[in-house]
Amino acid sequence: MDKEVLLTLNGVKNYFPVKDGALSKAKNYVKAVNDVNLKIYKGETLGLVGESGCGKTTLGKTILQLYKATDGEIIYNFEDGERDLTKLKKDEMDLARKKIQIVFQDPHSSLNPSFTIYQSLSDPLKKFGVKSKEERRKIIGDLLEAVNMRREYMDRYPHEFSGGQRQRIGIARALSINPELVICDEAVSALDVSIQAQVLNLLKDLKEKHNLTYIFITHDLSVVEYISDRIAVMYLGKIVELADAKSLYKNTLHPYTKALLSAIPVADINHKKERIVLEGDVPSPMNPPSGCFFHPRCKHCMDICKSEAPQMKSYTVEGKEHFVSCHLASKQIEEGGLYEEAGTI
Amino acid sequence: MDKIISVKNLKTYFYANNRCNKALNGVSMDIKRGKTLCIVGESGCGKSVTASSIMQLLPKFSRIEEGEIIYHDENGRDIKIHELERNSKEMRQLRGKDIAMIFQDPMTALNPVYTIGWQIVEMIRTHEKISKKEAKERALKLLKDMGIPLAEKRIDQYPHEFSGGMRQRAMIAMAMSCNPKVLIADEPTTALDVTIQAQIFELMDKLKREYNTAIMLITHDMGVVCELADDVAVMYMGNIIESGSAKEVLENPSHPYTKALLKSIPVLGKGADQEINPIRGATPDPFDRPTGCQFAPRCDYYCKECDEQMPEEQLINESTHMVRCIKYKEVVLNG
Amino acid sequence: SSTGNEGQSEQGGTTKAAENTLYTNGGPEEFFEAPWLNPGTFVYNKVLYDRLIFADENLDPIPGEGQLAKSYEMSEDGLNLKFTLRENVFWHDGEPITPQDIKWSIEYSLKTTVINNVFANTFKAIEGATEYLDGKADDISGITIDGNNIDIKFEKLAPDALLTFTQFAPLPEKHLKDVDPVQFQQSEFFRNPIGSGPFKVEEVKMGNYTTLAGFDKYWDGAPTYKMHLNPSAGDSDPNLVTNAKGGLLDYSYTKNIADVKSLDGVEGINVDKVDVRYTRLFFANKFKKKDGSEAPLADKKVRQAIMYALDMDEILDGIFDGAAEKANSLTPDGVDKVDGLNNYDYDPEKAKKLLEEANWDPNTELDVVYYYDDQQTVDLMSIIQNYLSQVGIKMKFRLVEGDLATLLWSLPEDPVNGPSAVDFDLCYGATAALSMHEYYDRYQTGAALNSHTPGTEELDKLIEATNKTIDAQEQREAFFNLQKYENEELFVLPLYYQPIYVITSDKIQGMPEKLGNPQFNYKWDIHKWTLAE
Amino acid sequence: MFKYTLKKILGMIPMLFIITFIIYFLLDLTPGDSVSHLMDPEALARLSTEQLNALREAYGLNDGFVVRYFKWLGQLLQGNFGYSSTSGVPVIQIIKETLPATLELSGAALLISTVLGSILGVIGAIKRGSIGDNVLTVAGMIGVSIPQFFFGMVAILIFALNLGWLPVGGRTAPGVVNFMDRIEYLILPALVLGLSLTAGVMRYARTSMLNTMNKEYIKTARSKGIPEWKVNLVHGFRVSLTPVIVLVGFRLPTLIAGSVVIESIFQWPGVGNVFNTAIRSANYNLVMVVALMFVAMVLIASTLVDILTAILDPRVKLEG
Amino acid sequence: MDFLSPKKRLYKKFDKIKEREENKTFKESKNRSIKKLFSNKLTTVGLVIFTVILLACICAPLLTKYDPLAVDMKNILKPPSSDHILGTDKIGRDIFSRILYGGRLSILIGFGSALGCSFIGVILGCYSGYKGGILDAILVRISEIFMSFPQLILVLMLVSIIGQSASNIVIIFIICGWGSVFRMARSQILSIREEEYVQSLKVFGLNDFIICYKHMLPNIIGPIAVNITLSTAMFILEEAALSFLGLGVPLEIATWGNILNASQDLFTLQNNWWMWLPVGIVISLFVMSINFVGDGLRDSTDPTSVE
Ligand SMILES: Nc1ncnc2c1ncn2[C@@H]1O[C@H](COP(=O)(O)OP(=O)(O)OP(=O)(O)O)[C@@H](O)[C@H]1O
Ligand SMILES: Nc1ncnc2c1ncn2[C@@H]1O[C@H](COP(=O)(O)OP(=O)(O)OP(=O)(O)O)[C@@H](O)[C@H]1O
Ligand SMILES: [Mg+2]
Ligand SMILES: [Mg+2]
Repeated sequence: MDKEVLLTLNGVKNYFPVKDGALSKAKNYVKAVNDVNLKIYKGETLGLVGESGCGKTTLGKTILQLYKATDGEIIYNFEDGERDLTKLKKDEMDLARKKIQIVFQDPHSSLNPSFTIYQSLSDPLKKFGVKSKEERRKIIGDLLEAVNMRREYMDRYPHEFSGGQRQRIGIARALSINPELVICDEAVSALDVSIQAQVLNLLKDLKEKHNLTYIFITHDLSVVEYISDRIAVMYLGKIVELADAKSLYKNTLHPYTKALLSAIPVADINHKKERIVLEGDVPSPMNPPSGCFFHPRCKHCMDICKSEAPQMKSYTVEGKEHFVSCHLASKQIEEGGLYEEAGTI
Repeated sequence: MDKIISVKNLKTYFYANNRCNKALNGVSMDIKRGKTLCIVGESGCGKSVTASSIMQLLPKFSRIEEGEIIYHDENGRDIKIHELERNSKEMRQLRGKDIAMIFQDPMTALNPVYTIGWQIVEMIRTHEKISKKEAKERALKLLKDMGIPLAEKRIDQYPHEFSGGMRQRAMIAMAMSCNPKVLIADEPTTALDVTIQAQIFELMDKLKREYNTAIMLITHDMGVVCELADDVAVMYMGNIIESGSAKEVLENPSHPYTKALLKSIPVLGKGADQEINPIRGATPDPFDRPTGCQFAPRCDYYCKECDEQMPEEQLINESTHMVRCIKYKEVVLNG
Repeated sequence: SSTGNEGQSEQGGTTKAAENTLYTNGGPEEFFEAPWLNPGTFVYNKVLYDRLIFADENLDPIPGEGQLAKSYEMSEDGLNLKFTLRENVFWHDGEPITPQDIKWSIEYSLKTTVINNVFANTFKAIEGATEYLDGKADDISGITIDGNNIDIKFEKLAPDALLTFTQFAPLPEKHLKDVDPVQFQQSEFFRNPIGSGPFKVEEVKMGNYTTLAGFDKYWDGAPTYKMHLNPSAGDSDPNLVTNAKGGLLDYSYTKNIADVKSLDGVEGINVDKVDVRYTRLFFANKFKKKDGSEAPLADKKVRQAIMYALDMDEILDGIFDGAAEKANSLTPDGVDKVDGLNNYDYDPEKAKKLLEEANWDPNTELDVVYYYDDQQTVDLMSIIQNYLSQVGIKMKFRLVEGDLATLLWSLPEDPVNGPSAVDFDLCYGATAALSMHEYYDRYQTGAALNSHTPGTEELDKLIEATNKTIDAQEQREAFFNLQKYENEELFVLPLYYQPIYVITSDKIQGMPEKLGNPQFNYKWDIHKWTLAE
Repeated sequence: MFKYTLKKILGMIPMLFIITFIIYFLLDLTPGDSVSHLMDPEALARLSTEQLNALREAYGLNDGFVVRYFKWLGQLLQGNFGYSSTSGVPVIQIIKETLPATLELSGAALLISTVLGSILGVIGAIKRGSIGDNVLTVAGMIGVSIPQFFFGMVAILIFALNLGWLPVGGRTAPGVVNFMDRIEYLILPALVLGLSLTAGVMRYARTSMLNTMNKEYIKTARSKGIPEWKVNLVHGFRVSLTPVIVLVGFRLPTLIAGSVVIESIFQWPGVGNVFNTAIRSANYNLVMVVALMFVAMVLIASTLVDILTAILDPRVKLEG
Repeated sequence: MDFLSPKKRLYKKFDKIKEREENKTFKESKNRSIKKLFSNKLTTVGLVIFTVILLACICAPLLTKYDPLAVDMKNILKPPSSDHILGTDKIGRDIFSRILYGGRLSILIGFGSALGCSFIGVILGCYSGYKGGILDAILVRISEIFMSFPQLILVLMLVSIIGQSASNIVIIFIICGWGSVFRMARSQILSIREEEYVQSLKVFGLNDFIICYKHMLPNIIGPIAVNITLSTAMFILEEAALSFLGLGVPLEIATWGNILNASQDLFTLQNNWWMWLPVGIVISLFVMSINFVGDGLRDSTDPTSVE
């Protein structure tokens, strides 16, 4: 592969214990992230889509070490070599923290309501070595300008800003310590359509300017398609399909992705398509179905799907790498010889 | 007569916190029998207030200042909703029986301490004098119709035992229980996942076809409009700035706002190559509204006259396509 | 006694008093107090038990016929006392009262912890009592029974012997003989005691009320009415006034002047003042302090200065409305007190002069303690502090709580030279005396409770003299000498005498003309009273 | 439901255990012991050392703290609550005699405050902003601001002394046997205690009702066309009831504290009075057991509240 | 007072607001909370009463020439006159001066206890709520134990253990009262723990104490302030109740509770009204004013409250 890998996830799992009292023992687990393998290349935007509760946010927070991974490795490629973030000591972690940042969803809770923008942004800078106040003010001013806002705004309180502006401040905060990887967790979902575009375009620009890598988490396929290079589709804590943005749309392999794509209303009056309506609800991540997690809702469900979990396999489709974990896809591919197999991830 | 509800020059103001918020400032529209009217617009533009005004469900500190809301009942009578007292008997008879409503968040819209069945039965027995048993049977049938599996068991469960999609189905079942002529749906799927949203829309489509119910669907998703709407009304800051049949409005957006809106959203399938253009500026403060055209400060076609007053409603080419912009011709030309 | 208050009729409450029932207070809250410690504080103890002999309202034994004793006889030398028991006396359970019950009661009482000091002193003087107490004998050899007669032989003179038997209530051996004397008060018996008096327990609602009914086998005829006792402590009943105004109080007594004032003008309620042996005083600690320093009050001039510095008349006028009398000795005014004692009338100049003579250091702060947690005491302390500061004596005052016996009455190891085993300089307290001896015996060298007065030969001799005779006149003379010494030396600082107020309603008929101390037993013939409707 | 209840009750036990230890420990720290409070200090000072020791021994005061604690606890577990050290009466008997009085008073006060408080609160919420609501709000404020005993004294002054309508205190009198006869004794203390608690309940009920009335499902209910009173009662009040009940449960400690004060003003022969005297006379056993009983009452009340909430609010999970 | 129907009255108000809005004559205050605070009439009244009483107590020496402890046996139980505005008590002390000086201590006890409770409760509650885990579980249990005692019962027991004095009362109140503040602070912190700005600080790896006390604490100050005011009121009442039971501050020290306690007997109650009525009213008024202010504060800091 010519592209440089920035982050590798190997069998990452995150289970949340379900308990009824603080001191009692856990009986059940919410398997929020259930064995995720992923490579993120330097400079790309990886879209992560899936329905509510499928574990997108948890995965993002696990990468950031906000949650301790239950299992698996999260290997980050530092200048001086690769290291597993889950095994870093507290002080070593600071280095990683400088590299990975996050932009949150909710413009209302992403800024401390009782602090000015400067006050909110100044402590992280202080921590990462900017000692003098003037310098911090300058950096924050520059950041605000970088997100198309005025320097003076740094002394205002969050309630004086609109949702879009706050979101931009959130982005500025994420960029304040020059990270390499930014995780955008539903960064535009809470915004009105008219403002969504501002933020999307800003993110695109900043990526170019600062040479960033994005993990773009959303449930809006149109948005993810617009901004991402590659898209990973998650279902119940697992990645079911991962491919180049265009080819995911054109050559959808997984039945879930297909249903998802067809369920999305398209803002084009002339766009006519057949709607695939999935039966039933997303099962609870506390006790996911056996075999392929999707089988109870899948039209093409086969016997094997009920018992055996499909492996994530890599194929080359129209010259692009395309991962999918589905028995049917494997079968079709083998029968049809459409695509060739290229090993696992 | 194909109109079932007509709203003319409706003005609804809010008086909370000692301030006056002119949430609706002259809204006119018609809901047609058996058709779906989609109202789109960004958050806070007054979509929900329009719905609440029609249902007379406005909060205490608000008032319909002007305008009329007329319900054309089956016998050809016109009921002037705006003249009815909020909780008068006539109004209550309309609610639920003739006009039903479902809300955005099915989590909070159902009373948590009563079973689903109880809540549906309550609705039925409010409007029809039938026994509890009959009502319950009807509720059961409705739930089955709405595609709720194991309805016999589910009917005695509490809302929290339902998933989001199920709850919304139950809400719809309740709304449909008295065969209303109009169903007002205020963002019924915003809180739901896309795959569930598809299920709900499928259901609503079916209802429209089977019962000839008129639907007023409030949304802010242009995609939903494209898929479901017969008619569209685009709202901005308390006015409907453009309306007409879906085809008319979406193919030939004639208001700068509609046009900009359509350009600002990524369309699935077009990928990274498409260009999306944000609308300049931000939605104005509702307490500090522009004097004239509400969209003027953000408009590319802005001219001085725009500041004078909100433009009158104009019909394009004698059709049903209405627009409120003095420069709409220019907009259409550029489009 | 109705002055002021425009005679507004106050008849609180709708509760109608039950018919032919005398309402009083001091009823049991958790249990009936045993009658041997405070023989007459609670009305029930006076009416549930008979004593051997009668006292008059001055607590002098009435010669001749007694209560349980048909007759009694004291030998000339005071060492032999003989009772003849009535034949027709019964316990409330219907059993006859026997001389053995009397003997047993005396013996048993000595082993309990709740026995009045006067009783104990008398009983300990009986021949064989020491052996009995030491466990060397099973009974007291000096008490012998002969038919209906009880003979008591004293080993040494018991000056209060007759007084003791006017107050000491024998109890039925049958019901108590198996009770551990240490747990005597806690025994089941005192949940519903069986006595010998004109009234017997009828219904007990602990903490609520208790009713007593006439005992129909009473030797002098059963009373014609019932008694209803409301709970609360003897002389400080917080509900006294409300009850009295509500018509639920026919007989009671109080020391609380505020109560008395509140009752002023209440229709149908009479308040009578009774002088009693109750003296409020400062115990003055004259022992060296624990750190070896001299006690601030060691010099009698300082003590005298304090007496001169207090305008007791004004104080008593102020907070007692004149209801208390200035004291110049432990002994209250009356036949038992010598004339011509120094009154220490208010004279701040003299006080200052005395202090100067005593080289009083104005930085010394007196540590004054008190153990009554009522408002009046605090007020009094504040006033005294105020007066003392005017002559240049600083004082602080504090409430002592907890183990008072240790905190206040611990004896110094060396009863002559100290150092003191307790911390206070002055302790505000009271002495209520059944017998005059109780006032002074405690100041003997090394006597129990004498935590504050170093022993001197002179004082010891003076006290000794009062105990040497049973002759009333001789005793009186000895007390006079003692009082003179006390008045000059001020080994305690007497403050005032507090009378008791007896509250009665118009309902009661047949009360004795002269009221005695309501906290002790005297011949008041309660069983002959009647109640008007 | 049974399992849930059982679990709640079992959960209380370690708590009670710790609390017994704390109380016992605290009492051990009080100056003086039961012997020193048992007797007049002067009489005590006259006792010989042997007598004193015998006395201490008889009360088991000569053992070490831990020994005494476990002895006591052991007895307690065998159902022996010990004896009052001042009177020697079995503690259980004292409680038996006084608890009904306290329960009667607290029960009445609880009833008054809950019923009156909820009704007024709900009226206030429904008529929010009206003159009536404002008057209620101010009255409620005044209600929580007046010291309870001050209120009680003034009530006695007015209703018992000046007007003579009601007795000044006590719970019963000879010849008074049934509850109806006793009720005149109960009225004043129960009203004083109840009213002083009403304000709190009222304010809470009002807030709770307002909260509920802002909920989306109230709008749903209105959209169904049901009459306004039904919306208020069936949908609004029914839901706001749960937090009010929780509050009432949490108010129990206040109620108990209040009854200590009120019982002392009105000579009400209840547990509060017993506690008050017991603590002054260092009556260890009694204080221990009464305090423990109060704590248990609080714990039981909170458990009851939990269970009641579970009944009233189906969202509360019963198992798990 | 007009006799319009409620609806008409409401509409009249609407018209007024609309007119103001159209003429743009409304006053826009910068801080909405403060504006809201003052727009509440009761709060304003409360604030005025509170300030008057508080200032009067603080400036006691300026307002009265009498020493609250000065005994004057010549002037006992004098009814109010020009000499003694509120008369004198049983030992001739000036009641007005006692109320003022007593207020100092009562307020100090109330406020000190409330502040102490809040300090401990907030310090522990914030950290416990933020960190969670075992520490949290243990602290919650401890607070539960403290809170399952009826407060007065615990207070009575503690008073009899450590004795009666003003500072002891404060200590006891703190011991008994921290639990509820702890609970409140903890639940408040819990409610903002998942807010995204907190998460973002965690992402930066900032020190827990900085996140918790510097960034999160200011956001829950509102409810805490409300709590401090309301518990001040509660503690003042509780001190009075303790005094009533004779277990409060030593009787010789003037506090509102003790002054009232000194006139408990019915005689005084019926005959010397000046000994109890003024002080009773002052306590009630002061407590009420604090409650008004606290309530107003609560409404103004609670973003969900409308009107
Ligand atoms: N802190 C937590 N403790 C316990 N369970 C959690 C926690 N956080 C998330 N979960 C559970 O893990 C699952 C995945 O949650 P997650 O927030 O990652 O989903 P998501 O894909 O981000 O959903 P959304 O689109 O709604 O944001 C959900 O079932 C959720 O309930
Ligand atoms: N209960 C209310 N009290 C005061 N103002 C209100 C109330 N409800 C709505 N408004 C105001 O009315 C205006 C229109 O609100 P509305 O709820 O109709 O918007 P919307 O178009 O439904 O937005 P959304 O898409 O967010 O639901 C807004 O300015 C809003 O602030
Ligand atoms: Mg998420
Ligand atoms: Mg809306």
